[in-house]
Amino acid sequence: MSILTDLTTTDIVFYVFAVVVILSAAVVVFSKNIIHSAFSLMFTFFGVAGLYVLLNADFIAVTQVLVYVGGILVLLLFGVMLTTRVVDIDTKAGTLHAIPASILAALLVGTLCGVFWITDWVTPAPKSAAPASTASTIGQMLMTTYLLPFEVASVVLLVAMIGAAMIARREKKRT
Amino acid sequence: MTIHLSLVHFLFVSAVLFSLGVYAVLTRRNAIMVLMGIELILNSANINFIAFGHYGALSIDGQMAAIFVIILAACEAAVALAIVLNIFQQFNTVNVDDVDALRD
Amino acid sequence: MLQLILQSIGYIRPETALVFTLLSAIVADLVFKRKAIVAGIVLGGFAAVAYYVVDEIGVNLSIFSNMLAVDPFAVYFKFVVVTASIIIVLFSLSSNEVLSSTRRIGEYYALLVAMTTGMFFMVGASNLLMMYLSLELTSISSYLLAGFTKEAPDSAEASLKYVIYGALSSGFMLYGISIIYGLTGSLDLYSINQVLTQGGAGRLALLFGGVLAIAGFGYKISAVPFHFWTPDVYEGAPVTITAFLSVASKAAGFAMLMRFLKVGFADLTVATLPAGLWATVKGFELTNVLIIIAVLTMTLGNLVAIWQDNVKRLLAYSSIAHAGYMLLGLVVLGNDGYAATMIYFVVYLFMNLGAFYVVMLVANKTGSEDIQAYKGLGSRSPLLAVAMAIFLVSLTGLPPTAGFIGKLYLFAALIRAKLIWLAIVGVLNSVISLYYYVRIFRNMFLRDSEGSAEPLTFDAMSIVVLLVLLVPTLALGLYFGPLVTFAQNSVAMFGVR
Amino acid sequence: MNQELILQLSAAVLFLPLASFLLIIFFGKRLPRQGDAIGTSMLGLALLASVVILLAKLLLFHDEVLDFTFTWVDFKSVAGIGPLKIDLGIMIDNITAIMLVVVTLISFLVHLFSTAYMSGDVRYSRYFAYLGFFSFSMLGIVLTNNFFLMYVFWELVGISSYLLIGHWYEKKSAADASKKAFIVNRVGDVGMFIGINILWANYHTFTFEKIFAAIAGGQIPYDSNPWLTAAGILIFCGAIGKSAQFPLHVWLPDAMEGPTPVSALIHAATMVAAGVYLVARTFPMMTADALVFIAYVGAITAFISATIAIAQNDIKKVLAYSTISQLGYMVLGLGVGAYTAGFFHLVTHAAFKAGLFLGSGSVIHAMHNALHHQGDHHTDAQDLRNMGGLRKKMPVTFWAFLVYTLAICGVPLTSGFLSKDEILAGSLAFGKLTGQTLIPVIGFLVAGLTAFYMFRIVILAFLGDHKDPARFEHLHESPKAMTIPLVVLACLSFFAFYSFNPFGASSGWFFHAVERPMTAVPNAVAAASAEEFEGVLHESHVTAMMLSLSVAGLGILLAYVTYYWKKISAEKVAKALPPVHAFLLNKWYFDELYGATAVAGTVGFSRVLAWFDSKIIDGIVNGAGSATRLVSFASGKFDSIVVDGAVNLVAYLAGFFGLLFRKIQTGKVQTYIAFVLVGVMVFFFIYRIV
Amino acid sequence: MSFTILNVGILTWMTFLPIVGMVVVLLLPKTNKGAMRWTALAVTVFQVVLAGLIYANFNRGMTGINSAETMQFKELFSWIDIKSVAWFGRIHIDYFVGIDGISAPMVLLTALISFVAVIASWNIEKAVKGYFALFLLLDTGMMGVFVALDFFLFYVFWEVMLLPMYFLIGVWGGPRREYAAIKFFIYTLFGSVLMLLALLALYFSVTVVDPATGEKLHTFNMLAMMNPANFEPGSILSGLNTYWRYVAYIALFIGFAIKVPLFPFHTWLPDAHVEAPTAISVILAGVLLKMGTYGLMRVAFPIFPDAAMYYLYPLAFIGFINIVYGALCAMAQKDFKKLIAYSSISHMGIVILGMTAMNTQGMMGAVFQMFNHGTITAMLFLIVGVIYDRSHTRGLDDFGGLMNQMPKYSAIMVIAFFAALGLPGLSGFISEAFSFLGAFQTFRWLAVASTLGIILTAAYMLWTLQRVFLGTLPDKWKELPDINGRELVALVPLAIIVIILGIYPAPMLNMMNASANYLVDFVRGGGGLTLLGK
Repeated sequence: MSILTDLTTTDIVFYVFAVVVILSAAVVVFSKNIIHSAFSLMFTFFGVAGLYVLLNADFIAVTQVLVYVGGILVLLLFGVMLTTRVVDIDTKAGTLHAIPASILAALLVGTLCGVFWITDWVTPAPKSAAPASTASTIGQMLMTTYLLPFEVASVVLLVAMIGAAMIARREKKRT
Repeated sequence: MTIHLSLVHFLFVSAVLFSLGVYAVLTRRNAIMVLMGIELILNSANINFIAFGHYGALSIDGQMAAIFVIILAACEAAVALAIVLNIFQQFNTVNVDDVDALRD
Repeated sequence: MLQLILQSIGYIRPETALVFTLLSAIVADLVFKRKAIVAGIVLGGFAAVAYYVVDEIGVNLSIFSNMLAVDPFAVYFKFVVVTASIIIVLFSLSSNEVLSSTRRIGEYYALLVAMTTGMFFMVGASNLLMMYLSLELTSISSYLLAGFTKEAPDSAEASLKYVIYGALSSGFMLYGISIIYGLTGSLDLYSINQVLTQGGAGRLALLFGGVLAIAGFGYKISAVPFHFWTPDVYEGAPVTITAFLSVASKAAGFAMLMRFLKVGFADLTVATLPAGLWATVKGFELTNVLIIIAVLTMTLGNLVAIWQDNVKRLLAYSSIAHAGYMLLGLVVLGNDGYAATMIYFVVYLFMNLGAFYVVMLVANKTGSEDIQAYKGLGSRSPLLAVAMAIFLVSLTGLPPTAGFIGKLYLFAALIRAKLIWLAIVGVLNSVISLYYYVRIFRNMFLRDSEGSAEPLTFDAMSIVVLLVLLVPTLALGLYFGPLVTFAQNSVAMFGVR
Repeated sequence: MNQELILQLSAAVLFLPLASFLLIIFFGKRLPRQGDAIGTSMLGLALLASVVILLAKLLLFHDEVLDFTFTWVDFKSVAGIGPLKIDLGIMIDNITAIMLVVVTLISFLVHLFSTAYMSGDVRYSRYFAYLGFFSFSMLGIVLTNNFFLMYVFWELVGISSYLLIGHWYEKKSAADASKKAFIVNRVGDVGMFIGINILWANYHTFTFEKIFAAIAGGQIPYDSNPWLTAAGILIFCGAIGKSAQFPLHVWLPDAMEGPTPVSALIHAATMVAAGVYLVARTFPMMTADALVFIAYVGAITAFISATIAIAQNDIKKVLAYSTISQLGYMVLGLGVGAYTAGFFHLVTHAAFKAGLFLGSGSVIHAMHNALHHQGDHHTDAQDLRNMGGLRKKMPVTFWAFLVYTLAICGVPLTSGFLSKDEILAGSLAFGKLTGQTLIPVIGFLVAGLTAFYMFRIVILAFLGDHKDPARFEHLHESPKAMTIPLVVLACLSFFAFYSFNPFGASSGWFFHAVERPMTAVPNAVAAASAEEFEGVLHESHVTAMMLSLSVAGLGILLAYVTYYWKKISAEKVAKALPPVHAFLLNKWYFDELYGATAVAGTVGFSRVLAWFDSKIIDGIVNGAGSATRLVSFASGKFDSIVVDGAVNLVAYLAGFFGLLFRKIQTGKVQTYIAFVLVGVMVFFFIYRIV
Repeated sequence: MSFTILNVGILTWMTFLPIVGMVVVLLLPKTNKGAMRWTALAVTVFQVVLAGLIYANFNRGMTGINSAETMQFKELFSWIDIKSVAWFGRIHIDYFVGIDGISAPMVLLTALISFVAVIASWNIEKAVKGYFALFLLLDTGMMGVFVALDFFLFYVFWEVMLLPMYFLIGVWGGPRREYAAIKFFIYTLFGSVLMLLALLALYFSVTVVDPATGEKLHTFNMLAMMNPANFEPGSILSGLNTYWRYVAYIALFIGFAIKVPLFPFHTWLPDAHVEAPTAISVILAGVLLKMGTYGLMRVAFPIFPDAAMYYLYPLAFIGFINIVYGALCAMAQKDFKKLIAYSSISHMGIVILGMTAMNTQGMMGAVFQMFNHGTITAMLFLIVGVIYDRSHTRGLDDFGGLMNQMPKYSAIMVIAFFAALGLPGLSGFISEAFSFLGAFQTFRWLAVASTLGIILTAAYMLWTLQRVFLGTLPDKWKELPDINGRELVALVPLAIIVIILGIYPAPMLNMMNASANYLVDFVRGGGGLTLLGK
């Protein structure tokens, strides 16, 4: 118990978020029902956003919530609905070759953890006093150092927009 | 590893998330579930970026990278979903393993 | 800062021109009924781009805070990419597949331009984030283009596989980048190199991050075992896009990988090696991984190609094998090898596009990409058959075609670096490759047509395009001096000797 | 008459028959009488010239060697050797001059004989062309002064023999016999070729004189006397083949498939004697061991063939074996060191054996005509058992034949007596000198056997009654063109031509002209010197004569007892000793032995190899073997690809691994991703292991 | 010395005239088959005339081999010159052709055989344009290989032959032509890629000083490669008797051995020969096989004298196997053409045996045997072609008694057969004899063992002769016409050459004498006199 008593609030918050992230992600991955998965994914995103906050990345956290939950997740849900026939609700999408995949995934997580553990990361003392907000720094960076990626990202967005529309729209039957 | 919060804690979470994402991609038949798996992978990468940025006292680069990753994730999701919808129109299914006409 | 940015903007004229072309294409698509106008605009745009690329010859700069390098190396690959793009537009003008989807043709050209834009950034990117971004731009465009003929189930399937596979691969790569970032504290290749040269990174994590990053590159260049999407997507996608993917996107992927390796991992402080070879940073074991990948890639590509009956798919495997050959130039870890790969790319550009063009023309006329459709082609259309034969001979690497010169330089680089057993594997592979190329010869010349034996005729435009590809394939085999000089001059990357 | 002229004349002798060959082969069909007159007259001219040469040589240049040499190939200066060239040329010494006459004479007579014997043959003109070609080649052997040309002409007589034996090539037996003759000869020739190789490798010249001079000068091949012996024996291998010595004698009896005049010319008088001539030529380089070897080969040959001859019923076969036997004598003679006697026997034998063959030809011709007249195509015209009593119908032939027979049996007053006696005396001397007593024993035994089987022929063919009276009526003496040669040869079978002393040739011109040459080999390995030999020979001369006369007489007596008076039934003897009879009748089973070993072995081995080549070698490299078929079950396509397009080991492995690699291209994207993941993990862990 | 027509060297004319002919053939209208044939004939006749000029003007005293000064009819000008860029060295490739006593006989042979092959191709009716175009391209490749003195050029010509040959067998061949063609193609390519690697290794090891600029540069010049002083110290092939030198030699060896073909790389040959049309069999046996042995003499031996001497015995042993194995396999064949094909394997073994003797007689015997085998085997294949054209079968057991039915044909055949079995008086004998005489001095027992081949050759040749020409004529062949004028035009010149050279070989031997002597001295001196002297 002495270990537990050492826990700071930050630690506890981390563990809570970590558990939320992992559990909800597990639900996403393992759930038989695709709707459950989709909603569980929301918790994952929230959890990850929480972790960001812990890491003093408040702007990213907000962006995460906005884009992922507000955008991507909604998109995914639309996708689920559009591709699910009303009569024969095939939301219980099955799984494939789970055993080899489990072995692979286990091996992967083991390897990753091992590597992370062994590696001697260069970690100077964590910044105790973080700046109140990273938003302005990020804003500045976007207009200076990261100007080019920023512009490229805009092209990517444009392309994705045009392309998605092109692929997804229903064509009139050719005469 | 101490129980106290450190870089490795975050990395572990990221590793687990990454593996779960990979697992989803590998096993789920529904294409949309596969896409969810990919989102998990991207999220795990983002956790890395930000954690490294924070603990390494490196720079804001990590956070910048995370922003762009989020943007691209959105683009990718949009395009991928469009393609899945098209598949649904053509094949009447979104099961990835049913779409295997092109093979050796 | 502003000064720097303004100065930098001056050096992205080709990319700016591309984006401008992209926008013009979209607008033109909305405005004009005749879709050929869009093609014309795109062609004009590419011409302008080519002009600006020419303008960049001799520049050796890093711009946008080391995001992008404008150096001879990038310019060389920009030439390859823009040439391929122009040729693909010409292909598209006579492709039945593209022309039949009239309503989306504007988007088609727009996406083509977007993809080219992505590749232009890829060849110059010297920042991991920039690499990832440009890779994604290229990839997203190509997912969409692969599914362009979306009513065709094959095409739809190809795009689905491509997007899932691509997204996962780029996810892997991103994760790898994140680890490298964690180790070196930077996304900038120059800084990464600095850190690594000082030996300040965990070896194991670096290896893992490197392998994951290579998975991303490997996916782009179709290297085994990251190649799996290639045959399926190549087969399903419209032939113009297949050709484009096999040449331009591969070129861009290679350029990026080459820069990643040399700028990021070459220890240029070591001076004991012969000129032109460089040492790698301490603890970097990816050379051997690359050797394995190269051997696997060419061998698997060649062996499986033997079994293919669909010529497009056969060429897909052949292009995998060629990626393996080109990787041989990389593993030399020397300017020789880099120059050889670069020479190979120009050669490969003409011969591979040529082969795909013939496939397209045959498919246009016969509606089939099956090898059976080539029976009796020698008598039905001697020009086409002879052209195809020359392209295939060149792909095999026999003199006096350009393909021989490409292989010659690759093997020369290997021999010079004393990687002799690797060279032997390489040449044996080119023997194997003869098997499946010969199957096409055989059907064209040794067999009689099973169905119609009508002569096939083609319009002047097709023949001109064919000759545009054929002449360099032969000429570069006999007179390759300028190409070699150009490639050797272009090995120089910004910031490294 | 100077040397130049003699040499030019000898060149004319050499090329006249060649001219005959070329004229007849190209224009034969268009020439009158298909060119036989050309051939015969050319040989007549050659004969005249030869006689002139012989006389000139013996009278004017008795002890000189005439030589003409030219450079054929010049290798220029060669490192380690210096100037190197191949000189070819001709030389005329006494044995050459004698041989020229023998060859042209017999050849001329055979030409003459053939105009009658072969008349009406489908390939009449070609026959004469080949005769000309043979004469040319044979004269080449006689005239050459070096091993290279010797080998060249050696092969050329072989090929003309091949062509003539196979003259009636529609008959399978003839075609087979010609092939056998050539191949068996080639075996011997290869030995000779190797021998020549040894000499060339050591002396860098082919010329006899130079080689002998070098050996005499102490240059031994590879500085080792056994190599010198080996060289001698290998050169002698050529003689084994050509002179039908054991163990390569099997071709000669079969060669009787050729027209009978050919048998007379080639397979009795000249070509087969070439081996003896070769030994005589190379005598100076023969070591004692080599000579013993030669003597034994000769003795064994003589004995084996004599025994076989007893049991044969085909007249030509008997004569063939008798030829082999006599050749064995000659070789034996040379081997024991009775150089002059051996060569003398060659000359005398040429006359009477040619006569015997032509005589038998005459008989066969008559028999054949009679049978033809009767419309009988089944009875064998050559079988002794079908003959008898021919004396009455063919007196000229009979008397000539009898003279030859007496000569071959060594009855006094004949040439055969002179030569054979000398050989036997030599063998006796040899036995005394070396203790090799088996050689003289065989020599005398064979003399008895010879007398027995030769008189068997005479009795069965010419004496007694004819088996078929009807046929007997149709038998006629042969025409003049055939009988004249018989008479000429019969005359030549008397002693007077060679020596005026009917009981010893040693005082005649022949023995004066042909003397045993000085040996060139080192003393340590040389045979007994000529002087030493002569000494012993002189002692044994009378003994030998007595012995030989008695065994010959015994043989003749036995023949009369058995076949004329029929006191002993040959059939009963044969039945009493069935294995012996069968053994002899079947020629000691040599053909069967070679058939079962060398021929079947080679052919069988070649089949095995061919199978090996197409299945295993090709299979290993091609993968077209059983493994391929196994895999092709797995995929029907494999076979079509392998068979259609792409075959070899690479193809096989390529196909196999290609198939394997193909399997992972399942079309399911998630499988692909799994492989990617596996790839990443493997690439990572590969360095944990290595 | 040089010799030019219209300022273009005679060897360039020889080599590229067929290309001109090819263009003419391609431009002719499809229906005008006669003009195509005559064009091809004109080209080859012109080649023969040029060959005559070469023969007449050839200086028989000049050695050639490794010195440019004593190469004859040489032409040298820069083909590709890539200036030095940064850390990349200058790349210089010459168009360098010339002949010496080793290559001159081969050039004459190629001209002659090409001419004969055109005559033999006269009755080709299928896709005539393609046939003659490819044929002429092949002609260029063959000629080029024999005249090239720059390794790069040599290699280009070497490879240029592959594709025409593939099509000539594959399109105009027999029933299993596709199989045979691909087999030929793959085998030869396999060999040549190994050669390519050796070529590159040599390139990077050899430097010469450019007389114009004084800079050191790598070179593909074969003659420069023969000078050990030109090998850069520390380069991969520098030194003598090193591991990599042996590897490079073996790589070259395999490349050439496949062409010869040497056991166990020979299995492409029977198939290719059997399936190829007559004229192509003639080319294949008459010229292409010579390239293997020529390559060994021209490239492998003088550039790697140390390795050549080191592997002399194994190579000779392979020659021995070829002789005996080829002869035995030939004996078992039932197909006329296959038999001739295996006999080629046997006869090429003699070439190997002769050249490995490494003495004058052997080397000259080998070169002469190459020439003679070219003419004799060409005759044999033509003979098979004649009978196949008439009867459409090649089964040895299907025939018999043709001697009476086709007397003129049989006469030619007798000459060819006897020449093949090494009958004195015909050219084959002299070269075989010289080869053996040479070989015996170097490898006593091997030469003795190889003489077995002489017997076997006689056996299978005579057996074949008997089966086809002797005996009785089957009824079905009673109508076979005798050889016609066109076929005689192809065969008679060869027969005359075989006879003349058989009696008086000096005209040919004198051509090669100086070079052969020099080559032998060079290889012995360069490599392992000590090795062999034991």
